[in-house]
Amino acid sequence: MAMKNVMGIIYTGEKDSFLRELTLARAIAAMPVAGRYRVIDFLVSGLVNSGVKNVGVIMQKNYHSLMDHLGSGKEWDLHGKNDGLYILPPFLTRENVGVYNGSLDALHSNFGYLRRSRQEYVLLCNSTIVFNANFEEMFEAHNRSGVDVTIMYTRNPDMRRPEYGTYFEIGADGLITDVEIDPTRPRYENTCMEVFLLRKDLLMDLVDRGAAHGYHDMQRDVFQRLIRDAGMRVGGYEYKDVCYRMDSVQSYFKFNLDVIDPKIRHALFREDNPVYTKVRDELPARYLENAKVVHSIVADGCIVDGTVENCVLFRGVKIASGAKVKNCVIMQDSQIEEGVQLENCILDKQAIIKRDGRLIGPNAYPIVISKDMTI
Amino acid sequence: MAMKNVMGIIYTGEKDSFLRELTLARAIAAMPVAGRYRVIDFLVSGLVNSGVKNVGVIMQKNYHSLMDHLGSGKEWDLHGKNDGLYILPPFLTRENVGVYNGSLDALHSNFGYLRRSRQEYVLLCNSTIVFNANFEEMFEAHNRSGVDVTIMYTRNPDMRRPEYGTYFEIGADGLITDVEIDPTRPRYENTCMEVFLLRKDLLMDLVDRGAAHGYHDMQRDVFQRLIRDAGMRVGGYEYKDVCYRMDSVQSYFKFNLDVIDPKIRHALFREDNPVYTKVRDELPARYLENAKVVHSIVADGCIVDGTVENCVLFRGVKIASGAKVKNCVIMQDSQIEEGVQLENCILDKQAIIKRDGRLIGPNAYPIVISKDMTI
Amino acid sequence: MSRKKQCIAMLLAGGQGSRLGILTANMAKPAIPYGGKYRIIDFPLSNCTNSGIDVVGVLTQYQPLELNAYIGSGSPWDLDLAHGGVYVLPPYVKGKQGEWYTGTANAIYQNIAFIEQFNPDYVLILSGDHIYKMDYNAMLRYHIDKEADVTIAVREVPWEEAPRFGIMNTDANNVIVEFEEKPQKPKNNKASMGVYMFTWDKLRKYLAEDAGDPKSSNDFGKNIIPNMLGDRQKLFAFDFDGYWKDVGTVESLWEANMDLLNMPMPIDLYDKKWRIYGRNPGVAPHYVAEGAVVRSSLITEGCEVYGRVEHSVLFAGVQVMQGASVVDSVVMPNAVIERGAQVCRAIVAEGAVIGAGSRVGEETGNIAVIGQNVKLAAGSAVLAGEQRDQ
Amino acid sequence: MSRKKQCIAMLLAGGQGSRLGILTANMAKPAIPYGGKYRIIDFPLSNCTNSGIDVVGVLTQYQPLELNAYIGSGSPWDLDLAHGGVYVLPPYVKGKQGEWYTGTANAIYQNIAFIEQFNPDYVLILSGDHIYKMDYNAMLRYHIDKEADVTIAVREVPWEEAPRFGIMNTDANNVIVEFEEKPQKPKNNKASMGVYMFTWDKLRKYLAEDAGDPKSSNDFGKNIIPNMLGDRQKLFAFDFDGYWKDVGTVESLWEANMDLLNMPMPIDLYDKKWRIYGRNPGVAPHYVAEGAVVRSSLITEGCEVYGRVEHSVLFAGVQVMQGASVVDSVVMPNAVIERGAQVCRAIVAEGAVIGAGSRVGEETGNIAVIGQNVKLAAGSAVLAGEQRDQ
Repeated sequence: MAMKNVMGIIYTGEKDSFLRELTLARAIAAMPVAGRYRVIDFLVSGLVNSGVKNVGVIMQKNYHSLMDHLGSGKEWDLHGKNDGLYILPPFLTRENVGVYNGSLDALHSNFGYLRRSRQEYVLLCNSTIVFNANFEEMFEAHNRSGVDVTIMYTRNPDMRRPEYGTYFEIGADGLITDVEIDPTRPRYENTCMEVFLLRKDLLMDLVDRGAAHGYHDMQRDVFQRLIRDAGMRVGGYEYKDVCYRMDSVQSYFKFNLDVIDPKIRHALFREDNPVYTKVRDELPARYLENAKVVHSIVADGCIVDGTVENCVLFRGVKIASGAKVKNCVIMQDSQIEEGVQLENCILDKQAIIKRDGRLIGPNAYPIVISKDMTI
Repeated sequence: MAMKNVMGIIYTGEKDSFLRELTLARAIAAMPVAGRYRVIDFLVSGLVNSGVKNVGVIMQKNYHSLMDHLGSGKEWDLHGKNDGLYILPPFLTRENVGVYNGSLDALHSNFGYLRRSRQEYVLLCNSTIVFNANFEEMFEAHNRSGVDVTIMYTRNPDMRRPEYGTYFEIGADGLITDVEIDPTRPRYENTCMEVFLLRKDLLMDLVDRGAAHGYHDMQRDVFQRLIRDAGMRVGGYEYKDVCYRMDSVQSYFKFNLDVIDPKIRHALFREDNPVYTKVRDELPARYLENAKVVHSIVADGCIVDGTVENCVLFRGVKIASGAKVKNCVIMQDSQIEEGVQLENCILDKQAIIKRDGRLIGPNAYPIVISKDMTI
Repeated sequence: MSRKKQCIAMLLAGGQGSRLGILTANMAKPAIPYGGKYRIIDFPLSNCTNSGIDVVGVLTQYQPLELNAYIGSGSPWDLDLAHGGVYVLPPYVKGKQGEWYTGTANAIYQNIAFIEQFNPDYVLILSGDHIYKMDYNAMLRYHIDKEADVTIAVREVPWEEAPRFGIMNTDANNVIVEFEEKPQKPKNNKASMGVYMFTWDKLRKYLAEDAGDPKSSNDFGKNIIPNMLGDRQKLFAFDFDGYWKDVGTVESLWEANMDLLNMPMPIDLYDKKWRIYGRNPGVAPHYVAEGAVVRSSLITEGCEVYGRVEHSVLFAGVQVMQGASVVDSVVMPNAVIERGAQVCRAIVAEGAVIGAGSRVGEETGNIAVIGQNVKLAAGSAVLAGEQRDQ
Repeated sequence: MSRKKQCIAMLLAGGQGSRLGILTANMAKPAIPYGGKYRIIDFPLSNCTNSGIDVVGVLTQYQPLELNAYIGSGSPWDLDLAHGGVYVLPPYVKGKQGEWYTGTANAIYQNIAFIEQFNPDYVLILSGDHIYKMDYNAMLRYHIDKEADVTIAVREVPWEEAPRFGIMNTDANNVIVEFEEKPQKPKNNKASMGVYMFTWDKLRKYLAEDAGDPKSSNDFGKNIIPNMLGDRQKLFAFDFDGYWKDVGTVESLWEANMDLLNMPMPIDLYDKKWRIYGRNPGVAPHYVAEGAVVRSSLITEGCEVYGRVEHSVLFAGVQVMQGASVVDSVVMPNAVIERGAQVCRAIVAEGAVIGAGSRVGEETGNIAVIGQNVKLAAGSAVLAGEQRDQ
């Protein structure tokens, strides 16, 4: 119940062009993953499971699908009267028609929301990393250590990227001693998980000072520069469980296929930390006479009469008899007709592959079929 | 239960500059009225009381306060999984940073929402008229008459305006035979209430054709032009109860003071058609020893120790001992200190009039004190 | 709170459902799982929501805990409303003492004050024993059109089965002229579905009279309807011809599940305009492993299948381990079929564990049942028709 | 459904509250209106929400209808949750027969299965008889720190009043060494507030033992606590020094209302960090007419005042007509004080009508009470201390 005093803020305005067609009409946070979820579900559920009652989601562009998905926040029990889920799209006023100018600007624009909220602490997150954390232990560590800011990091080597990401040097006392942002070759093994915990009044002060200096970016301008200059104490908190970065079509594809593996799936979907998502009220998946499904995860509402191997089938996917799909991620309501052969493909929502179609992609570069395409 | 088959769409993007400071940071739909309501409450409640389960609110600019007020739609029981309250801000995509180009463009941009909705009929409303209707009778009249579109109108002479508004000529058979928009002197006594009822497929067809012709405005381009050219039958439905147009500071002021009158208040707040609004969980109003209040309406959370005459006090207003306020509309959480004298003023939210201040406006042109001002 | 409603529904969920054997040992019948992700009560509740009825009183008495928890705030059915919604109505103490519900009519009688809060014109009486999709609003319009005092939904049943039902004998205008409970020589094959639309003023009057009659068994079928017939009130039959399945016995519950595996599905659960809502378990999509075989089955979220599943219905979180097989069976939430176990023509209740190498059920004969949370030791054998509750 | 909760609350709302006379003829005590827009139960429920406790079982037995309708889906207190929320728990039938709650401990005992669904470490037992604001989370932290088996909230009362309370005798470390129910010669002035934080494992054990004891009256104060003391379990007192008012009698209910008219308010209901939530009647702001006089009073939405109101509390929708006066009184929702009627030192219950020119109550003496929906004929006189229920 201690985390009741912490509010969560999720920034969903990250650069998303790496993900090509998949993010044309949606933010990364709204990307469908693991058969029935969206990227943001993990973070919102993690916050709620930790006892956070107030979550603000800063939206930047393409936010219709995200708004639609989060709805009233009911699925996460975030539909309260005072606390709850707050959707924070950019301000459009008579004078100001525009988008947030970076994460710092977004926070500055939502000062009123920060001020009104009753919580004393803020957990500030980005939305491009998929992981299922319970933040209570981090909060306890923060309070115990007496640092000004605690930042979550991971030593998972798969999270390091050339020219991308934030990396920490961490001293024996757990304090962060150096920060590198987007280095060509990351020098430190501690990768920032983009989760920041600090007192609300400190955050507001930092944002105010940052804005007053004309800064835009929370990581580079505030956490790297301002905090260093002000001599604040910044602690690291290590996250030791499964995590994935959604920063390319490849990493998106790999994540989905990895989740088929029971070990990874069970690490990500834990009974003590359930992941909530919007409910569709679908029937159970229906297997017909000719279904041959192996090593795949299949969501409700699917109707399968074909051969499926190493695939993720989202809700309402139809695989006709005689179709063969292998190593594919097939999103909601897509239809694979008779005799189709698919390998290494990502099908966005409501795609249709007509009878006897054949699409075989290379292993490392899956073919992406856009939403509503019929091929 | 018949109205379950009707969806409501409220367009809140109207021109609001008439209302000066009061609409600087909020849409007309979000204007506080009658002590604890917002303009939009009447329409949303009327729809819900009629049995409508799906209400879309198209937002244009300044929508933060409106979003905040409507929240998850819970106060109106509009927080369902399929139907419910849908907030429809302008699209911001990678390509498109901008606002709706008029009501027709707004509907066109929300074609997906229209298509997904299960209802067969649409009740399309603007948001600048305050009235508390039950639309069931209009729906029955529409179905009985077999017209293509039914438009609500009123004969209330106070609703006519020079150079503003839409006026109908109506034949003996109840059909609209002529439409005038913004005439210098309205020729017809039937003023459009800006409520349109028609089949969803017809609306979508009209919007699609309108957009394809480069039109922008639903009233002028679609209901006046397209319908006339297509030879459709448009019926009028008369609304006979109390209604007010919010199109100037004067009309806003008059409406609020009129509501003090029990006759008008009882006509607007009917037990069989309650008006719902966001709940603030305030204490009852507290009258102290020196309170002298007459002919006023007072909302919960007020603390009154002064003299109040012919006023509307919104929630949380404080009137100190020795203060005298007369013919004033005082919005939420404003504070009137000791010895202050106010007459014919509108105080926006959280205004403070310091000790012994004196503001006496002329009867017809109330003084407007902006939000958060301290004088 | 005091908003008038044209029509509210009262759902009789108090029955013990003893013909379901050990399946209802710890829960009321309407809470029984069905169809891979539903409970029986999802059908009347979803019908209400889809029909625009947004006040539902659920009358409970027997083992309501599971049902209570399942209904919760009513949100899965969009019945978590400030003005209406779903209310669980158990017996209570009035004045100095409490009274249990003595019959279906008595349960409604004891809740007259609840009903009157909504000042309804019509009250719909439902039971929680059947799987069907029905537009109660169409029934209400019919009731209003006919100016009926009560309208009873009826469904034609095969003549040879008619003696098992309450049969409505109607005239050419669908006026009910006679009601026969389980007639040996039925004159008609229109069976009462236990769905009654009453004009509330009339029902209240008959409930009060019935309550004053010490000889009455306070039952709709036995007392209220015959009394109204006797008084020549206006009783109409409302014909229904969709799928309608009683799930009051182990065999019929099993059959109703198997019906869903037919092509086409005899009750269309895919219809987006008439969704059947239920509480979602909120777990990941199910997993079918390398080497598994799944055919002609319904499988839902959270299942993990390493073995063989044919012509069966698996509820959320079921595990079928390597070498195990499940055929012609219904396996309820979180049950585990361990390695090499064989389940055939059986119902395995929630949380049961079928030990490795066990055999449950047989290819012919009656349905075998394994009760809730029963842990069956490895190598056990459960014969056709056998019920194991430990 | 099965999410673990560290701590859940069980609120005992089954009492008849007979010392409140006709005010509880048709409703359970926790449903009694208080303070212009609250019901007594708003206080423990709001305390729970504000303390971060999001599972509350409300144990009802006596006249639960009004309470049930008031609680509804729990949304006013943000307790309309998919994973937790507020549950109304009446007695029910298990196996072949039902059992009413025989005492406070028995009510919890009968709902062990409900509690276990949430697998809590701690269970907070509350009653619905008091007006107070309390941080149960602070109490829980204290309980955990002390490694207590049960922690009992206590409040110092004036020594001369101590004999009316259950008194906890504690040592220097706040360990409870003795419990005396209404001691004639109290050794201490720390009264039990009826708020118990139990370690669930311990409570379950003592409930089971108590249930097996045919001589027990199955009560927390009379049985569970003394048994735990006898067994030398770890019982701690948790000091509370805020406003705490019993509203178990007509006089104390009236006093508690009058307390709110003091300056400053002895219980701060303006605190935005600890709001007291309640169901909102959803009506327009109140109206004070030309010629009306309103002083030193609390008045809420929907009221219309044409007459005089002094030092009184008016609930939603009350009408005070011309020439009528209401002084030192509590007027509950939708009551009407007709022309020229005088109400003084009285409680007028919901929906009552005081006919023109009537006199209710007197300037001294006990509080007069007019029951729910009573229509008092014009020119009636009701003396001090009189209760009218028709």
